[in-house]
Amino acid sequence: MRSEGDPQPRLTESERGTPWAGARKGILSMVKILTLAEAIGRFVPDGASVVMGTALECLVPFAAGHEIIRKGKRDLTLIGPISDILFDQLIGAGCVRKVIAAWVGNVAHGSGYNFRRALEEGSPHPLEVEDHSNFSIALALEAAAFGVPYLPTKTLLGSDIMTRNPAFKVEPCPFTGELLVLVPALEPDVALLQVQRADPEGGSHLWGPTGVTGAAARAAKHVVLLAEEIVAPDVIRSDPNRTLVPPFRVDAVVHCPRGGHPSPVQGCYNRDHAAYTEYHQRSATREAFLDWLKEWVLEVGDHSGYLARLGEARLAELSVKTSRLAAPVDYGF
Amino acid sequence: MRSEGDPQPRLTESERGTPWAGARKGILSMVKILTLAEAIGRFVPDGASVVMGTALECLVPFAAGHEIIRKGKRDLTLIGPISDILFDQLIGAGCVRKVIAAWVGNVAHGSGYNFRRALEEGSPHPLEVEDHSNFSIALALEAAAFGVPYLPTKTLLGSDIMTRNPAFKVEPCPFTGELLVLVPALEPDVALLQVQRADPEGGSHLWGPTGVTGAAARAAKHVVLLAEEIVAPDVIRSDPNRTLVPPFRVDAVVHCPRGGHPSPVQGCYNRDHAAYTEYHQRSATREAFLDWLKEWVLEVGDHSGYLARLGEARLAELSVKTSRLAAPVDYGF
Amino acid sequence: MVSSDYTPAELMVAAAAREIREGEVVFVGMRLPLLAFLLAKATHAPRAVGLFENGVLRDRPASEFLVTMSDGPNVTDALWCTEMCEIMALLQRGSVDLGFIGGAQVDRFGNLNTSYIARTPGDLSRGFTRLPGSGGACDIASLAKRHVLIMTHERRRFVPRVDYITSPGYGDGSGWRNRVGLPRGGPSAVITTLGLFRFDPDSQEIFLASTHPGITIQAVKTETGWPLRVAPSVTVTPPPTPEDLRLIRSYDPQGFWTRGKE
Amino acid sequence: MVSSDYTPAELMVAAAAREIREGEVVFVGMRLPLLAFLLAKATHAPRAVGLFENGVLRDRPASEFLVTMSDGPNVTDALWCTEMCEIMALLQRGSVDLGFIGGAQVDRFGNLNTSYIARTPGDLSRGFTRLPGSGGACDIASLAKRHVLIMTHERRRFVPRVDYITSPGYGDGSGWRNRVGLPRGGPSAVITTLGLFRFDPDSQEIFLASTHPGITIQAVKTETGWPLRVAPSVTVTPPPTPEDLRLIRSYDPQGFWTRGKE
Repeated sequence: MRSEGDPQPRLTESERGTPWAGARKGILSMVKILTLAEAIGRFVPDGASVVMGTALECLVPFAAGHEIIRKGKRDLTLIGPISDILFDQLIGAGCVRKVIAAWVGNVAHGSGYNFRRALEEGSPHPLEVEDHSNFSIALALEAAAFGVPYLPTKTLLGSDIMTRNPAFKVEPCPFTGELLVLVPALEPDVALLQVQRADPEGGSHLWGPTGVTGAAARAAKHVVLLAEEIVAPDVIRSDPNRTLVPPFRVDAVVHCPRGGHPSPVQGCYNRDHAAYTEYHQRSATREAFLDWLKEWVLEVGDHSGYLARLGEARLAELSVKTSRLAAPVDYGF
Repeated sequence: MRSEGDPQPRLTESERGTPWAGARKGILSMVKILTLAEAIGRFVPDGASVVMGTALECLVPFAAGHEIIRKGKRDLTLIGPISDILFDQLIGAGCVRKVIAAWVGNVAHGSGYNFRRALEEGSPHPLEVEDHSNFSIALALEAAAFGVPYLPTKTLLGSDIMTRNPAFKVEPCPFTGELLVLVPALEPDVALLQVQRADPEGGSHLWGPTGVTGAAARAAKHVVLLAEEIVAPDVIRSDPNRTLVPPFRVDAVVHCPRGGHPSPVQGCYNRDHAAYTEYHQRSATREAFLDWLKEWVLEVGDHSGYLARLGEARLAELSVKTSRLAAPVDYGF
Repeated sequence: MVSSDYTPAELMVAAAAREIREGEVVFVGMRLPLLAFLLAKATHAPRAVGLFENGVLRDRPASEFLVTMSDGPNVTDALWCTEMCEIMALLQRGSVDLGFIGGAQVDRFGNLNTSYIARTPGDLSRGFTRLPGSGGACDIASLAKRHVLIMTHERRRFVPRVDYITSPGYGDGSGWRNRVGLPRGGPSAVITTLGLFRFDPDSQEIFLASTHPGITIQAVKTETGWPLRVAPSVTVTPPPTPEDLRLIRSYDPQGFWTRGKE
Repeated sequence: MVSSDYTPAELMVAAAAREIREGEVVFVGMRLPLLAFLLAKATHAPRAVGLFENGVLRDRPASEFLVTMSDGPNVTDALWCTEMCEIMALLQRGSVDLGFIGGAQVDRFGNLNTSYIARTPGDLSRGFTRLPGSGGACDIASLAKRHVLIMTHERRRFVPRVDYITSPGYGDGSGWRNRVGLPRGGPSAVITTLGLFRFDPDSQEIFLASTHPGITIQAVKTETGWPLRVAPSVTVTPPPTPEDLRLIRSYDPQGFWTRGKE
């Protein structure tokens, strides 16, 4: 069996509240359900490299990031393409030693102020950064997913992203002589991935733009799924072309409804634009940020406290208002 | 606009029999529907390199292959992983100059007799072969799809597939020093791809095992889709995660129900095992093969003649008997 | 509202839309480029299709206003929804005609900086302001057949040499892209708050092609940090038509991006 | 039917099933390996999962008999259905514990030939019989943590040196795999119609570990084209149990693969 984590079957607290009763009945061979606190505690040790925010502006695992902050994790390396404000929050909370990313900020509003303070002033402490483009970070993860030490590309040539990042090499192609950038593989310790639905054995469906989610899931040593809904394995098996990653590569499944808030999750809820605007305003100074952090991460205690603070009216307002079902697909024979 | 084929909107004969009426109403901006004969005539010139049989044993575009034979195409290069009997038929019919593949034969029964006769005896004429493994042919197509001259891999090392194919290079990794095989990109002139459903503008859904279909569709200069069913574009758009290839990369859509027979198409029809057994027996000698070819390819005239020769009872027997619908997916917001 | 009553952003959207040709595959960003793409689709380029780096391909406007490319309405009715790598593969294999990128700092050869602005020009070692970074901009600038820059025109942003090349233009001029190994492309236009600029085919240096209505050549030169070259016959950028404005405002009804209501 | 009433193929399936350990990720072929996988799942390895190179991952038997891995029943209720490249990526990154391959010709270091059989042994230039080729066999032999060969045992198939290495075993012996750059793996067993073979950990040469019931060591040597090494204490391959046979026959009810009814 693979060495990268093999949780024993167990039923935990979080698994009671799930809509699918089969998980409680012990009829599954390999139940991987953990609470959010258990999953972060087990798979995000201090110093870990963590890939998150893989689907770009949607399905950002904010609940998981906030739990990392509450657990006081330190010296993390964050990996992701653009990370819309989540990386900024973790940097401001002092959890991060290094960022490997193509873009760090607030997509609707520009700057990530904590990211800037860390790099420009070393506040709350200095931050290492390895700059990528979106394509090169995708290739770095794909290389790890494919089990090769690098992948070649023609992006980045002539840019300072390439010249100032010693991780890249430029080599002439042995076939054509043309110059190629070789992007070395990046194997995160853990991928934290928000998905629409998962089963207790690690099967999962994700839809909408996927960004680098597939690559991250296949590249990481450990995979933790944060699912809006826990469903029976037969739901996932009914559409195996939509399965995100082989269940045997998944270490933990967390039932985490609204775990992506304020980012959108297709078919579940929309983007809470106001939350990004509020964060933009309340992170402009260190003091304001600490106040925001206290209110929205530390004081709420856990994800259910966060949802309670948002309030039912706001959550209801964000819920999807239209239903657009995919055309039927028949796997019969 | 891209140079690789840009058919003008046109409505053709084949487009009348389609179940979706919108294609006739001229409400689409870019109708790409052609008859099978038109598509093969236009996109498979003598000497072309053709990738087909990309989903391995299912969705093999036999109807397209038989039309190539009837049109008397010559000097083709066939590209594909295993090609279950289709390549053997084209070789026996004298259409093929070269095969680039990992396996050529009859999956259920072993040898491809025409392939053997061509290589062992030069009958009906000599055949060039470039041996691959399944992984290396997939990587060659992926390299072309990704627009890079090669992709690195650790398969093939030490094998004669590698040592006897001058297309491959072995180089030490510039990062780790480990030996890597560099698989050069292979860009077919045209991909002939059987799919469950397509719309007149080139949108398509394929499900079940896909093999190298995605890579082939993204790698080839031209893409011809052979669809069991023509549907309205909104059917395809209702589930964009399932779309095989961007419509702007598709040159022609052919309404070709049962075009995969005798191979299976998930949700449409099952494998006609008897046809493979019959072919195995009737291709053991050159004479028997020519007799088979006459009966099943030349005399039938076209695909509808082929289906008529199969007969309704046999077609009905092969139809799917069970319905296994994918769990609903909501793209609402 | 008469047609002269438009904002600089609306003029820029109209100018950007004219850069899109019928049937092209366009790598679309958010903000002004998205509006330009929608305007072009609704006017002279109905068959253009738009790619987003998150994995979305569209040929219809979203049914609601978008703040990010991953908002729900951008996914519903998409032509394709896939991994970023497949979108980038199209770019790398040369299937993308045009991309739009914006930036904080540009130089005379169209190199763009969205990463680090030096406190002391040209010397990042003495402190910098950190911007968000490339995202997909470097990939578009490296791999699209051509790309268009959209910029606020200020002297501090138009510098002789950017402090950091996030997205390569023409480097240090003629032959540079080929020399560093880029397979194709380069900027074909820069659209700013003051004018529209193109690149000299020989030197690959930026030059002023048209000034926006009411802007003098001298005003443009004043806001440019090097001796700006000017076309022999500088024209005036055509303003948006009433129909253009009607369409732009239908796509950005709150003026979030075009009327400073962000 | 008593338990001694089994075919050689059924014995081979039972022996192959014992090579699968609980929870392993197995690259499954069709024919005997598929039956072995299903037998292991139903007995000692219920959590094993099976990968097929067409893109399918399963952990349950298909509800009907399969002739090919792409037959409809193999897809319904699969855990994953994807591109071949993603399956091969799992193999390359070291996530696959075990694969099975069959072949026409094997040599003393477990190299396998399924491509070209020379008319004059060792000299392909003087004519050959062409076999179908590698398919995914070379990839499994190159990249799985270990693999098992399944063969008909005849002297013409068991040769000192294969005419063509389709799927690498241990090359010319100790250290070869590492030298040519293979990342891991190698054959852990050869299961033939006559016996079960393993590889010496030092020389990496094949040796006879057990003979099938009723087969003598001499009979095995006679059908082997080099001086075969034999374990100090050769055992007898355990025959399939009645339960094994019941299960095998439920998976291959017509005896298509196990009772010569093809």
